[in-house]
Amino acid sequence: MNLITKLLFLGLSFTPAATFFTWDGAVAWSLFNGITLSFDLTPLSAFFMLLLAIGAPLIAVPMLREKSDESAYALYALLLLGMQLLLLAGDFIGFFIGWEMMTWSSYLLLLRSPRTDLEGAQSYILFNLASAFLLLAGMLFLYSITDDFRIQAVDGLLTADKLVLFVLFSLAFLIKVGALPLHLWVPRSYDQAPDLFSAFLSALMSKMGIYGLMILPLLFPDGFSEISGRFLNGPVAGYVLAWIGVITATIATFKAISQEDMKRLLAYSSIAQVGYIVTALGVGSSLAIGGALFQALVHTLVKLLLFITIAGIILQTGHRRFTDLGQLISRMPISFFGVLIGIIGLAGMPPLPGFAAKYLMYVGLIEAHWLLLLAAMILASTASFVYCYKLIYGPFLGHANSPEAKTATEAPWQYLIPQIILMGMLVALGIFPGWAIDVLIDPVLIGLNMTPIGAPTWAQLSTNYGGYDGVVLMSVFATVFVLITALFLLIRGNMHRAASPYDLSFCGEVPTADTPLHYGAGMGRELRRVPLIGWILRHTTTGFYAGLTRQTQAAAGVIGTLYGSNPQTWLLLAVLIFAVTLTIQSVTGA
Amino acid sequence: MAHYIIDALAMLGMSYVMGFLFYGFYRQFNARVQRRWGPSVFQNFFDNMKFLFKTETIIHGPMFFFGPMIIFAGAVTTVLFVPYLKDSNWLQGFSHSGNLILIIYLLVVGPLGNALAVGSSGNPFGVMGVTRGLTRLMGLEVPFLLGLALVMVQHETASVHAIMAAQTDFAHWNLMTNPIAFIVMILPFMASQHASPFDVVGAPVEVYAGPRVEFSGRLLGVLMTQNMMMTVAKLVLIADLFLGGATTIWALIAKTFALFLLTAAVSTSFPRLRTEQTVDFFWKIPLGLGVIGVIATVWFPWS
Amino acid sequence: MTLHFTPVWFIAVPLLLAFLAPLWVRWRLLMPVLFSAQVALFVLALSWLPTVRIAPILETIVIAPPLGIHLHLDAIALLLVALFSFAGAIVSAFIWLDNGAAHLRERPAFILMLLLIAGSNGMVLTGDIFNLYVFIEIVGVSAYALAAIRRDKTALEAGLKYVIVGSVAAIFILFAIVLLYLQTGQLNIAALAQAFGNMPAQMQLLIGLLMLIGLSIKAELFPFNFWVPDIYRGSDPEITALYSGVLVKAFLFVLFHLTFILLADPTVARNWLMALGAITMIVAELVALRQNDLRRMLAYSSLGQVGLITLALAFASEATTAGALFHMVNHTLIKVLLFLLAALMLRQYASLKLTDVHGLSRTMPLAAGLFVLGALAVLGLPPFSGFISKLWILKGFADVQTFWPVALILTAALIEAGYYFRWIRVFYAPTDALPMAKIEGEKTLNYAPLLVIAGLLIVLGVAPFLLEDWLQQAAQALLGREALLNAVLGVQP
Amino acid sequence: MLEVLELFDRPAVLHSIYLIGSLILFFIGLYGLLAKRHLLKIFVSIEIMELAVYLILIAIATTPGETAPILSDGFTAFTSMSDPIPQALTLTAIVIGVAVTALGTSMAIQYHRLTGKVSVGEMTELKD
Repeated sequence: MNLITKLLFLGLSFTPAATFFTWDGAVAWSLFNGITLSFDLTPLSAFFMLLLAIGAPLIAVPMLREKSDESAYALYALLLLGMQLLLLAGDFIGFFIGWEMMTWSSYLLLLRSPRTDLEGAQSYILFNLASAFLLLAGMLFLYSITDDFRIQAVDGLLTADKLVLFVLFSLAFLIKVGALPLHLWVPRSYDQAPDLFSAFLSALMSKMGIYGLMILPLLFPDGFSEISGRFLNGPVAGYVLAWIGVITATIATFKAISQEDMKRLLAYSSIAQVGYIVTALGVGSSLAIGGALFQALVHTLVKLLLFITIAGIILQTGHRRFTDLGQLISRMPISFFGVLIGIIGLAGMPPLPGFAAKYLMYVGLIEAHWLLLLAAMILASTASFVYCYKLIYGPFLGHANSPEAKTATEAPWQYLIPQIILMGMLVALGIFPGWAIDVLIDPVLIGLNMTPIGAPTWAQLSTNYGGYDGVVLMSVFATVFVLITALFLLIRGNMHRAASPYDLSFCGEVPTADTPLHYGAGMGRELRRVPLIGWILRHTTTGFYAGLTRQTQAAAGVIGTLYGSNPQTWLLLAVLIFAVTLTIQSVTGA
Repeated sequence: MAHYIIDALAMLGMSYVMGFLFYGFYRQFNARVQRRWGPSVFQNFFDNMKFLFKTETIIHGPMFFFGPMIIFAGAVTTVLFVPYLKDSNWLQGFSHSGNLILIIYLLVVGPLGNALAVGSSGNPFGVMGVTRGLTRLMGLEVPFLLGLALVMVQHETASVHAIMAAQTDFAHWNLMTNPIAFIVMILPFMASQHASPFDVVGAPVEVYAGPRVEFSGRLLGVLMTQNMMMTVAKLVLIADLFLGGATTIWALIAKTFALFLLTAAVSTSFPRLRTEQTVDFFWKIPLGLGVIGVIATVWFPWS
Repeated sequence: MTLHFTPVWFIAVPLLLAFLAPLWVRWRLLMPVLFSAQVALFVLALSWLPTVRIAPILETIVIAPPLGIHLHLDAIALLLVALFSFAGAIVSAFIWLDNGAAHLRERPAFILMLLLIAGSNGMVLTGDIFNLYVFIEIVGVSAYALAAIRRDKTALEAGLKYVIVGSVAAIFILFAIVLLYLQTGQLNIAALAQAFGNMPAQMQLLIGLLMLIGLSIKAELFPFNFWVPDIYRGSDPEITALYSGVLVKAFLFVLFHLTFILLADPTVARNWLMALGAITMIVAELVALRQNDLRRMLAYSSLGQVGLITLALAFASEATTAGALFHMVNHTLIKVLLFLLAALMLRQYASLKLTDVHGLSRTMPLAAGLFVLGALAVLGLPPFSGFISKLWILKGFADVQTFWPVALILTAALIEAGYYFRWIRVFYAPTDALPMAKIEGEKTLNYAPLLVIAGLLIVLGVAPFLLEDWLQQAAQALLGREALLNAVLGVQP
Repeated sequence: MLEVLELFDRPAVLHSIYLIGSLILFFIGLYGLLAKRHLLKIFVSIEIMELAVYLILIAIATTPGETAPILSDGFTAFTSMSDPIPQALTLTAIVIGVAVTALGTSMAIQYHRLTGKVSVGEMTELKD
């Protein structure tokens, strides 16, 4: 019985893949009053469906290790259903239905974690519902103008109307991607969610916000050129969006560096990485959009890999803070490689595909001449090296800092299989960036009526600003690495391992087992001394939202005093209102 | 194929030789400024050989061993992706398969790999040094890339070859046509060379030896070798970008040496900055200049 | 054999059954009769649907209108009657299957519930204003008595408060009716409608205000709804389900029916009602944020939804009206579900305070799950029917480019989410305590009526077109003043 | 003197008197409802208000000189009879009113037995 449920669940997780491969033809469902839902797979939605199709089974596999939990499985199924509806929807009603189903089912999944506290749960659902209601408001506004709910280009709008629409929609989607200052819910929920579900949230659900943002150019094909034209080589509205994205990325990166919990760090890193995508979307050229899609793909793979690996570490050690781990490299070697590949992708280092994505986005910015944005993006992406290093040093290197870290063993195979698959995918994408362009990204660009980027060969990433060859790069690096290592070992001389981990140059002293030698939590703390970073880290939005909650509660309390318990007061009020209204109306003679 | 192999070996050999000679010169130069005699110009070569042939090397686990290998592979890859000569079939390596942005990123691949080894050693001072290095990187990379981006915008390409080809004569050197870009990036460039006054990361006094604290013997030799080669690669890159590249080896040596001299002069003249001072400095002066440069050359197209 | 069906049945059958109560007691058939009576009425209502769709049915009692009393069964009346009997059936099935609450399974409760349903049906059906008053009082008396039926301190307190407020409201209504009669000499609503415009403006205002306040108290509009939380907190949740599901809906119908019929140009009244609805909604949702007792919270939530329905009905475009009627249906279903859940939870937990129900989902997983479903539906989240009705309303506003109600409704929904999800989070909160032992007699069968509602919420959410025509006709019936006047009084030359 | 009395027989005057009288009654009831704390007094006040409304109905609908609307030996035609409807209405309303009052009073008594309280101000059981 147990096994059957699990197999059923595993099968369910393949539904996005099934939809992706077998979908043919549009489906319509008439709802009421002339509202008809239509579903179809466009190139754009197919791209995101592919991400879902990759991610869902990979997360399902490690979930099988846990005790079979029917209601969680059912919620997952609903979540997947919602996301597929949202991607397939050809009109806003269907989009909204999917969006909301995704929101509430993920909320209920979030609640299943024992770590979820009231603030986390409430901020998750309220921010996401606010996003949904903004979306609803936007689509109603659109409907009131065009008399149509379909997702299609609207033209002939008044500029003011267009601006309202744009603000409503982009706010809705920016909340979902966790752009600053609307990100409060992201670190809380990613941190508190069940460990594997965090992977889902970060890798897949944040992409739905990106999908939403990518619909906007579909809606307004001519952008906002009538307001203030183009700024340098890009749309003005996009310039604002791009700054939002890059500021989000920068601040979130610094916040990530200062985290002491692995999952919180990854949460902030998610915000930052998605911020890049927002920036690239703001540029809006085909190079930048291609970069955004590439980054979406890479981020999905990387975050799946990292969250699943971290989940494995937490499972084996029970610890999630950098201070409590260390030296797992020899005990969990595959996980080590998982995180290693993950952070290389995250940092955007060549030869992994993170670099290809960054390259496209940088070139997009340079092409648009938006150099200040480029500088800010470089700041964010260089600063991300620090947290990437922290992420691998904290758990795997240095000294073990807790008894569990000293005795942990490699994660179970259910965790390792997805890790290995994802590592393979990342490496392959790194070697063949042209393949991704040719097969995955160009169809979407063509679907969006943009010039495809094109790739001369599958190994090459090429733009009119120059390109690079993934195969050459990877083979040069690998050859040199192998040759150097071989050469080194051939040279005469002994190498032997240090007698003990405490055999260190330590200021002339001999450290003992209780000398604090792990640098995990302290790493990056000295960054606060840099004025800008210190300023950023001293400020949070938590206070603002807490204040808002407090004020609402206070207002509720004040109004609540009206609801006393004495019936005579109720009646007195009614009679008074009657008398006053009557008098006023009689006097004014209305 | 044979062409590639010979070419690559030539590039590596040339980088290595130039590297130890330049560093030897630097030690002489520094000594003379400080009124000392200083060691021989070949001293760096001797030191390096001595390290490489030490009989005893202590390692702290496999990652500790692979770190230097990664950094060396990274350095070699970088060298091979920088075109050394203009209008020539030789000393090109694989530079046609790469571009400027790729090279900038390749520059940091090795150090990041090595950081793993440092972490693996378990010495907190090493990790502290790595963190400082990353912090400095964060500071210098922004103005550095902004300066290079100004050049890329100017030539509308990220290909080093194309940028080199566009600088036909002295008047068309980017140094002359885009001086702001040069000023913006030159100081961060020096920092990326680990040159004083931005060298607190590896400075033996401030931190008890920095990232390399645990390395000894042959591994230290590897690190030293890659450092010398990487220095030359960066100098060549800047010469390519701003000094019009070089058609002959002698021109190349002259141009890179001029840049190296500039670096050495700055190094000996200024006191060392703390990490956060470095970062703050880069975000104020060069980056400020960069913003002015962007406004002057990109936003207002009169220039 | 041809049995002559007439709308009177909707009133007469429950009354008759109620009066025969001693018989059912003797035969131990109280609960089956209660349940099957409601089911029968529901089926009857449905079977009439095709007929009513073609033309409304006018059932004259003794003399033809305007002199005599008549019942008017049109699409909206049929909708509400069906809704009431369905809600009644669910509640009675619940009481029947449930082992707790013995006092609800005895004769007084049986009679009162039937009276309540009969009275509500009468309010919806009648075409005579004094008759309306009588039904209001029948409903009132049975409601007061039901509130206190548990006969302990809290129930009696609730009952007493209800009596006081309710009878004052009835006096307001009676006063208005008296003035109407004195001014026009008519009691038939249609005839009144024709004469109403000829009255002096001052008198119109006075009557209007009296009516408005009297009915607003009954229909729980701010600022006349302060009594609601106390009553809902004190009565049995099964009874509260009927208040929120049946009673309020009947009064809302009466309020709007009278407004749209009596006033030839209801613009002023509509604006007033829209304002009242909006304020009711916002205030109730805000106050609900701080409620720590489940039943009080549900009471405020009910108020908020009533405000929403009022806002939409008062806007009086066909789309908002149809949407609002749909929302009425949904709200009845949802609130019956939620209050019955509260009843179940009360069996297990002594108190339904926020602090006392931590980790409820571990003891009562099904109840917690159904609560979540109800909450999602009431918030208007897809794929439940609450979403469709809200969308319908919002679309109605968007159709004519009126956006302030849209903004208000969405804000209110967000606030509402704030407290519903707080409760959900409490239900699913991790606790160290072991799950409580199941109390005696808690069985899955108890949930059967609730599951029926849950299924209905989903079905209507996915396939709202099932009700579409009916709702649109109902909206037309509610708004179609001319058509009704013509139907009752004959086409005027 | 007689004229004065006749004056009182004129419908307008008579109606005004009745109206003013019943309104006074109504406001007495209202005062009692809002000011008195005792439950029974409140019910009495409600009853007074109700009666005032009935009185208005009956009084205004009837004009002096009309007879009861009953057909009997002398009266075979519906002439100069008062309108029967208000009387019927009032009778119905009185019945209802009595029912409500009876229900309220019985609840009040029971409440008093259970808690010993008689004042609305003390009914705070339901307050959170």
